[in-house]
Amino acid sequence: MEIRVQEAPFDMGAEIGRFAAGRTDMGAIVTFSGLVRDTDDGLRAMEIEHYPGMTEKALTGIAEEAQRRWSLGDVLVIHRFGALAPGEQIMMVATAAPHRADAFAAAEFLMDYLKSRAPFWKKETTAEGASWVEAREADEDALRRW
Amino acid sequence: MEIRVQEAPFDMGAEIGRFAAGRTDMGAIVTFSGLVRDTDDGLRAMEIEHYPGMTEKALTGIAEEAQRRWSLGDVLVIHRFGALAPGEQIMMVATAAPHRADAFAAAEFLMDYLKSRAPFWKKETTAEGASWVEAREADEDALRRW
Amino acid sequence: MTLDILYFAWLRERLGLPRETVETEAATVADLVAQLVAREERYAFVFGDTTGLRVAVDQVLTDFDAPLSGAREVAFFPPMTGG
Amino acid sequence: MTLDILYFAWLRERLGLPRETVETEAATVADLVAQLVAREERYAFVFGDTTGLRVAVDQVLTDFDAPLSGAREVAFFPPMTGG
Repeated sequence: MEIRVQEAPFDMGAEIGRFAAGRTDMGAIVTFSGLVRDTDDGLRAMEIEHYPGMTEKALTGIAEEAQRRWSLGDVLVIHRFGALAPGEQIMMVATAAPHRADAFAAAEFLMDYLKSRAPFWKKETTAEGASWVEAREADEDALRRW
Repeated sequence: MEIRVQEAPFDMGAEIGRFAAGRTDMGAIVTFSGLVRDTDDGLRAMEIEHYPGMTEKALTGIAEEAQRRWSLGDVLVIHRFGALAPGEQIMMVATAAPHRADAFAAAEFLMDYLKSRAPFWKKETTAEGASWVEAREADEDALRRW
Repeated sequence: MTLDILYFAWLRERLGLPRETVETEAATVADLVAQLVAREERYAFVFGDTTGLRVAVDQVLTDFDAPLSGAREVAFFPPMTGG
Repeated sequence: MTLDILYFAWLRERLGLPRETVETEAATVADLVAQLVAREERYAFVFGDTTGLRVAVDQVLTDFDAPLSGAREVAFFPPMTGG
């Protein structure tokens, strides 16, 4: 299990290649990555704030819960903070499992919990000015399925 | 949309890096990759047979159906045939979407249909000899949820 | 009508051939199977129980009741195991 | 009891400070909030409606009824928007 909270960009392809390399006991690898999306009013920049210390604890707790619930070989979580430009990678999760259903379910679980339970906050700057992204009710609802 | 059926190995990390590069309109990328898994009785080799011509048509049809059902920016499917060793990558799918729910659902749909509706057959060679992998009822059942 | 018939996976191995060309007036896939089975013992073995088999006509998955008029290629194989 | 209090996102911006240290005998998070609100106008604004806020005690997410005995760090913030 690997949890990284970092300001620096990461190379998603390289991370996934490394995560998948040399596994002969896992049949399935699922990855999710979140990218900074351009908004309709022209996103200029995104700033991600987090709670150092709690962030790592929260992500570790979520990953451990995923490992309890599904038969997983490994879990990787990388989440950035600081200033990001449109198209940049914000974060990624990867799960390795003997079977695909476990790998998919665990990756979706990680994302749903990470979204609403890990202490990150996004601030977007557009031509209209800067504003904090509001949490979506759908994200809170998504937790109820687990 | 890109569909590739090939004998040659592929570099999953490089493929995903390329698939994700330069997208500013997509917030979510989900990938699945299937690896040759060592079995309990010691897998020595896997051979994948396919139906040239129909394979490409079937995969294209499945990918087009995914694009009709969900709001997707792009779909990538790569599937190998021929001889593979334990740990090697058999195939991968990638989906890009504005929102993560669409990217996840489409990737799972692609996998469920690809498993049971694309003309590939796996043959495993172990210390016990060679045998064709049997389709699992669970894989057929998985189609019913869509 | 001239049909290319293709076999995959264990069907190909059991029959000892990946494809053959036949002249037939079979109206449906099931008729074609009946003709093949009547022809040689090895076909009877392979097609003994078609419930576990799949068929594609002109590279589109279909079923054993499917009509063959206008068809050029019929393929028989076990359930797929890709992914 | 000495508590470090941390604020994040728009709470931090509205209060104009990321953290502060307070001496308090508050028994619960809600008691602590009441003390802060009584202290200065800007706290009243930020904590006017706590239903939209989240709180962590010693870096574990909890609720406003949570006891503070033994606590060293309390953080207030809006709903998270990671991922």
